[in-house]
Amino acid sequence: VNIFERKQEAKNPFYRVVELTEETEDPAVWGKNFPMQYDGYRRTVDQVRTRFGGSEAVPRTPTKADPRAVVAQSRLAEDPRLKRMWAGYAFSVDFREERGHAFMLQDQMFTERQHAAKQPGTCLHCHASMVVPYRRAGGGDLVKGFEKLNPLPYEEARKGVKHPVACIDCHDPQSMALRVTRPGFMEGMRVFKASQGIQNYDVNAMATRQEMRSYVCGQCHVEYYFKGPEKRLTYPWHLGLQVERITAYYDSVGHKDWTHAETGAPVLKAQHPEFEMWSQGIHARSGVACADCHMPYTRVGAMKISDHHVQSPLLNISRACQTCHRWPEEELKARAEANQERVHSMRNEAMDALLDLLDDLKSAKAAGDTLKAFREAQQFQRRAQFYLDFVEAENSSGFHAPQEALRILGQSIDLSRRGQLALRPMRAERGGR
Amino acid sequence: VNIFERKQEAKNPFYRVVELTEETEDPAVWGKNFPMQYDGYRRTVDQVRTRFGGSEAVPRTPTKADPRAVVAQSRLAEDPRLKRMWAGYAFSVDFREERGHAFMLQDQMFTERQHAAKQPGTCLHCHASMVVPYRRAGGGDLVKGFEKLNPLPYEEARKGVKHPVACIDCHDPQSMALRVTRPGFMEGMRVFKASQGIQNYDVNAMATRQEMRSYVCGQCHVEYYFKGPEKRLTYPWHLGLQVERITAYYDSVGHKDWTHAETGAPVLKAQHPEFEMWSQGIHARSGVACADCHMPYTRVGAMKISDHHVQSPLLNISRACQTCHRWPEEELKARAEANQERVHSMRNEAMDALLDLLDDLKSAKAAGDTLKAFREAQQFQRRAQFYLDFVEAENSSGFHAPQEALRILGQSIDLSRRGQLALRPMRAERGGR
Amino acid sequence: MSFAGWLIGGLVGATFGVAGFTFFYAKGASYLGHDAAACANCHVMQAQYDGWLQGSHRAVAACNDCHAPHALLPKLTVKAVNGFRHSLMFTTGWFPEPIRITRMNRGVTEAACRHCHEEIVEAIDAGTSISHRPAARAASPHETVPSAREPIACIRCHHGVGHVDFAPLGSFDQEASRG
Ligand code: HEC
Ligand code: HEC
Ligand code: HEC
Ligand code: HEC
Ligand code: HEC
Ligand code: HEC
Ligand code: HEC
Ligand code: HEC
Ligand code: HEC
Ligand code: HEC
Ligand code: HEC
Ligand code: HEC
Ligand code: HEC
Ligand code: HEC
Ligand SMILES: [Ca+2]
Ligand SMILES: [Ca+2]
Repeated sequence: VNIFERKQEAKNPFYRVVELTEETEDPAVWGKNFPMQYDGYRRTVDQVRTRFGGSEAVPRTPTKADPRAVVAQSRLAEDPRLKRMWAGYAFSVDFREERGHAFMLQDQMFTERQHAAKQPGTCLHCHASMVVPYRRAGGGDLVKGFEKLNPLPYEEARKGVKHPVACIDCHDPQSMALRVTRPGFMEGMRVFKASQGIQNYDVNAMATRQEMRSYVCGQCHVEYYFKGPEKRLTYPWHLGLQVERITAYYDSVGHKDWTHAETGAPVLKAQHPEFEMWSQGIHARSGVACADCHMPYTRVGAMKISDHHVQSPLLNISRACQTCHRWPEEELKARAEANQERVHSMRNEAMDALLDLLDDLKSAKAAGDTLKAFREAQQFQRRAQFYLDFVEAENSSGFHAPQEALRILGQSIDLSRRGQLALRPMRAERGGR
Repeated sequence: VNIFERKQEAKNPFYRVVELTEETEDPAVWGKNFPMQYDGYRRTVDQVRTRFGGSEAVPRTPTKADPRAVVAQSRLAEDPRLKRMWAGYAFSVDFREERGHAFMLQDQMFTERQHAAKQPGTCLHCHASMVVPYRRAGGGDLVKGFEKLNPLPYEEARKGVKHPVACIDCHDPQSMALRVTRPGFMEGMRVFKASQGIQNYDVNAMATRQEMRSYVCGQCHVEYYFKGPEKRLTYPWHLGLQVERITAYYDSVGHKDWTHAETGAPVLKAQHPEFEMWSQGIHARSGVACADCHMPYTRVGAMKISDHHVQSPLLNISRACQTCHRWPEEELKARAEANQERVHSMRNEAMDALLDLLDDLKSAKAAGDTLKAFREAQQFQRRAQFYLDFVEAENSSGFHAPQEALRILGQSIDLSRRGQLALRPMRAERGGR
Repeated sequence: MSFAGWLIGGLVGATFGVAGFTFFYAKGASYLGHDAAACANCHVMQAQYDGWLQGSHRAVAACNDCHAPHALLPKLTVKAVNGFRHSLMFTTGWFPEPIRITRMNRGVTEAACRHCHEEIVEAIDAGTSISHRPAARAASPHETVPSAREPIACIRCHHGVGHVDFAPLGSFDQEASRG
């Protein structure tokens, strides 16, 4: 416990070896000034599995089309029911457990979803370091560049994109202050705050530091869709962040992601709504930010820095949880997993209910049932499926907001069953036997 | 729970004005030694309503049959759907919001359920000070007295019962240590612990002090039934405390509380499973006892005592919650109510689903549907209804274990809907149109 | 504790922070004990006193190291305010329970943390100092850079350091003995 030695080592934590500018894209260069953060950042290549998260390193023989020697386990293999839920959509072809940031660009480039459908430049918004490419394309203007790249074919837009998310995407090169650099989130927050009566919200100017510790993540860990022929990346928060509000928004603009291959229903795909789910939980309500758990402070010599090895907090419980919760590591792990198990088992029941509805819709189609009841049942499928997917696609397996996740799944079950009932009149309603 | 306050409390001076023995039944006498606790105890006559709890004082004109000038609001009036859920059972006649301990004896004596059905002496176990009456009836033996009074008609058993729960029911008159005096709980804990591999569990000898701070309440705030012609009070914990285990136990002994008047299903009534629900929550897991929230330590002059005004903690947030949670009162209230609202709204959906099933069963009965499907649907009703009632009858509106309550309600919805589906074959299954 | 006691503490803390620490650290036991005891004179401070005894800082910081500013003048003012407030409330008994730290004093403790831990936490406040702003704005004409962001509160994560804190942040008391 000698605080003096520490103080000596600690003199001026920032050795400004190189000058960082808005053109400095390569994290290795930033790493010269901030070697400890850079070391952590590079460790996002690690693959370790937890009960419900992390990821498993699955070796594969590289091909010309897909040079990856290691991928994450296939979620479709783990639960084939997903293929039926997504029948007719690219996700039914290839969907894997997500892994560390280091892989984001290659995993997007080589997912078979790229062949199953033609993907737009918009995809890059969340899978690469885009500050420099957007600015370049927009002649210095980030948003203009964003609008320029969105409609391009993925392959074309990708030219000149070099890195996965990098320092420059979250930090101001001069002050190192956190900043939001993603147009999708800036606009998403603007429409969301407007729905709460706050006009012209500017996240970079108005957010507190603690909020920024979540907002930098909210740039990408959110539900989204591509709007119109411009393929503009849009976060559906115009009416609010809860699943009901998001569904209401999609209905209001008549959006569907695809037509379900088995039933012909106009369905929606939910994608990683971590930010939305977190916002409904007790931790968000208590002011706990994404970075508090996923980038906890860690001591390196006489200094304390944010662990840039972004990963499952359950792989780092002592730092991620124990400063706030004085329970033993094992107990904290057990608590998190208990929450996840409750959600996971209800998620399985909701999945069964949905598949029962798909069966009924198919056999009703075969029997050529009355249009009215059939349309009704398709609408039930649309909602039941989106609600279930909202929890399924949320990567904390419910931990971010267990009560909200269970509430949503309860609704999903009710919707699937009511869809079935719409196709099964009581004998009385059918008129005698 | 704050150990230090306990230590202080132990230092409290203690004036033995009167000698207390196992015959001292009257709390007023105990009050001579412990005036502060006695004052709190007497305040349980207060009636204040909270968003979901407390109770409302409803004036009425006393009659010879029911001399009460004030009662609590009727839950049947608040939600008439309850009458259909309980069709054919005494609860459909009179069911009110529960209120303070001071009323327990009179509310039991004068509820119309007494006329709707002939009630046994067993009822008294949880509505009066029974240590002296049981001992007297058993010739000094508590359990013998319990067995003697159970089968008697209520009116007869009630002779010689003078007070609502009193000091002697929770305290040893010599040491003032907490103690369990209810045979129902002693036996309930014995079978429950046995299911966990702990044989001959003796609650008074083996429970820790912190556990006793919940067990004294668990003597009464639990699910129960009357076993056999001896009307022995039994807590259905033989397979565990979770709703699935309790249902499994009832099925294994083929128990039903009554036959549903609308559908003829052999159904069950859940009653105030506060102890069971609490045991599934994060607070119980964290070692938080009933008394920590419902009888928080309170400063009287220079002393800290347990507030014997047992009531809704939301009427006493600073002492009940803020010792552990550093949030403002308003925020804590909002958090508790947010949990309760989620549960309450899902409870309403589960109630609608159940009533839909009742409708289908009725019309199927009318249409004279095949026995097999009908029997199946009745079984679905039995479970769906008990699960719903388990949350409905639990008096914290889900606060004691929000995730568990939501999980149970999700199941209940699924069960009700599947009951309906059992009665509604798809056209295919029916064979053409 | 005596006015002289506060004076020494204050002076030391004010003039040379580091040496100030050695001072506490060396004679810790006696000095700390004295200060703490003074506060614990009031039974209503007992819980916090006991909590401090079990806390991680018992050996390195006493009440006033966290609850009195580390500069002489403000320190005396705060002591005056608190001294008055406490004795008044103590004698009248008019105070809310459980006792909760006031905004002003929370600010005092927060500053105390930084005073002793300046170096180790310097890194985590990167990007929060005003000095960086203008440069930053100039360099990026196209986005507005965060206005100086408030530093992050230590006790949001470490609020058990001064006083062992029971649930929700502590392991609960498993007394085996009953009665
Ligand atoms: C209170 C702590 C906490 C906060 C705050 C938090 N998370 Fe999490 N997060 C977790 C835990 C615990 C898991 C589950 C990890 C597991 O199952 O291994 C998780 C899982 C995840 C996963 C999946 C990780 C994996 O291993 O597969 C992602 C992605 C994620 N969180 C992103 C976020 C984002 C974005 C935010 C803020 C909007 C956030 N988290 C806020 C604790 C937290
Ligand atoms: C530029 C977009 C972007 C930003 C900003 C971003 N993420 Fe991610 N994150 C991703 C992508 C894409 C993946 C999946 C990578 C893959 O599977 O190849 C991912 C994966 C993760 C994982 C899963 C790791 C695992 O082992 O499964 C966690 C946890 C996570 N992110 C948390 C965060 C947190 C916390 C922040 C903010 C501090 C954040 N992310 C910011 C895009 C982003
Ligand atoms: C709004 C941000 C965002 C956009 C836009 C986005 N992604 Fe992602 N992507 C993520 C995040 C966050 C993850 C990690 C969490 C997860 O896997 O659910 C991810 C994970 C992935 C993964 C790895 C897991 C998996 O699904 O197999 C692939 C592949 C992927 N995205 C491909 C794409 C493609 C193709 C597009 C364009 C059609 C796209 N992404 C658009 C944010 C985004
Ligand atoms: C996905 C977002 C993200 C990326 C990418 C990122 N950081 Fe950070 N960084 C954060 C967050 C969040 C903090 C905490 C800031 C705060 O508390 O205000 C942080 C803090 C820092 C700090 C301040 C000291 C500390 O550790 O808390 C430095 C220096 C830093 N990062 C350097 C880097 C470097 C160098 C890179 C690239 C190798 C990088 N960051 C990449 C999110 C990111
Ligand atoms: C910065 C503080 C902080 C961090 C970090 C944090 N928590 Fe929490 N946690 C809280 C607060 C505050 C609550 C709400 C209860 C309360 O007010 O005490 C809470 C509640 C909980 C609950 C009970 C609510 C529920 O959903 O069951 C669990 C379990 C929990 N946290 C687990 C974790 C785990 C696991 C981690 C690490 C991955 C973690 N927490 C990280 C502050 C934190
Ligand atoms: C962590 C705090 C906490 C613990 C522990 C706790 N309760 Fe509660 N209890 C509450 C709250 C909050 C409510 C809701 C009160 C309201 O809605 O007004 C409640 C409601 C109740 C009610 C209904 C009260 C009313 O006003 O109608 C009863 C009865 C009850 N609890 C009994 C128990 C029993 C028995 C235990 C232990 C087995 C227990 N409680 C443990 C906090 C707690
Ligand atoms: C001898 C049985 C018995 C014991 C022991 C008992 N209760 Fe009760 N409790 C009752 C009954 C019966 C009622 C309802 C009285 C009525 O409505 O007339 C009740 C009512 C309550 C209420 C509702 C008050 C309101 O305003 O709605 C709370 C809260 C409560 N009890 C908590 C507790 C706690 C905490 C303990 C243990 C410290 C406890 N009870 C011990 C039988 C008991
Ligand atoms: C195992 C303990 C126990 C037994 C046995 C018991 N009660 Fe209760 N009773 C309670 C508790 C606890 C409450 C308060 C919680 C509630 O109302 O749900 C209560 C509340 C009541 C109330 C007030 C609320 C209402 O339902 O209107 C009445 C009346 C009542 N009981 C009558 C009876 C009758 C009649 C019997 C016998 C058939 C009986 N009780 C047997 C524990 C018990
Ligand atoms: C429903 C149960 C119950 C009843 C009835 C009851 N008490 Fe208590 N009493 C408790 C609990 C629980 C404690 C806390 C004991 C502990 O912490 O170990 C307690 C503690 C006490 C204490 C110890 C000092 C303190 O306040 O913590 C005294 C003295 C006491 N009660 C007196 C009485 C008197 C006198 C009556 C009757 C007027 C009474 N009790 C009725 C449950 C009860
Ligand atoms: C290492 C720093 C530190 C030391 C030493 C310390 N305290 Fe504190 N004390 C704190 C902090 C921090 C808080 C506020 C906790 C919070 O707001 O979460 C606090 C709060 C308090 C409170 C208000 C009660 C509360 O929980 O808000 C009292 C009273 C108190 N301290 C008295 C004392 C006394 C008496 C001593 C010496 C025996 C002492 N403190 C020593 C840091 C300290
Ligand atoms: C004269 C008796 C007495 C003495 C001596 C005393 N206190 Fe207090 N203290 C109180 C009372 C009474 C309260 C509650 C009043 C309140 O909430 O402000 C209190 C509250 C506090 C609080 C929380 C409320 C606030 O003002 O922030 C702190 C911190 C505190 N004391 C610290 C100390 C320290 C440090 C010492 C020793 C230098 C000390 N006390 C000595 C009686 C005393
Ligand atoms: C009088 C100087 C002093 C003050 C004031 C002080 N500390 Fe410390 N603190 C120390 C010393 C010395 C150590 C032990 C040596 C070390 O680990 O650096 C320490 C250790 C710690 C530790 C590591 C041990 C643990 O408890 O986990 C944390 C965290 C910490 N302090 C936080 C704080 C916070 C937060 C505050 C303000 C509420 C604070 N300190 C106030 C001197 C101080
Ligand atoms: C978001 C949560 C968080 C906040 C805010 C925070 N810390 Fe920490 N702090 C941590 C974690 C986690 C560690 C443990 C790092 C490790 O063990 O590697 C830590 C470690 C420390 C240590 C070193 C403990 C040791 O190992 O010796 C000190 C000292 C400390 N913090 C003081 C502070 C001070 C002073 C502040 C306010 C300026 C502060 N902390 C703010 C989370 C936080
Ligand atoms: C003796 C300590 C204690 C008391 C008293 C207490 N709590 Fe808690 N509470 C906890 C603990 C421990 C957790 C679990 C989270 C953690 O470990 O930090 C928790 C969690 C919570 C949560 C988050 C979990 C959830 O279900 O959403 C809420 C909300 C909460 N408490 C509200 C209350 C309210 C309201 C009261 C008063 C009626 C209360 N608590 C009384 C210790 C306590
Ligand atoms: Ca993963
Ligand atoms: Ca009540």
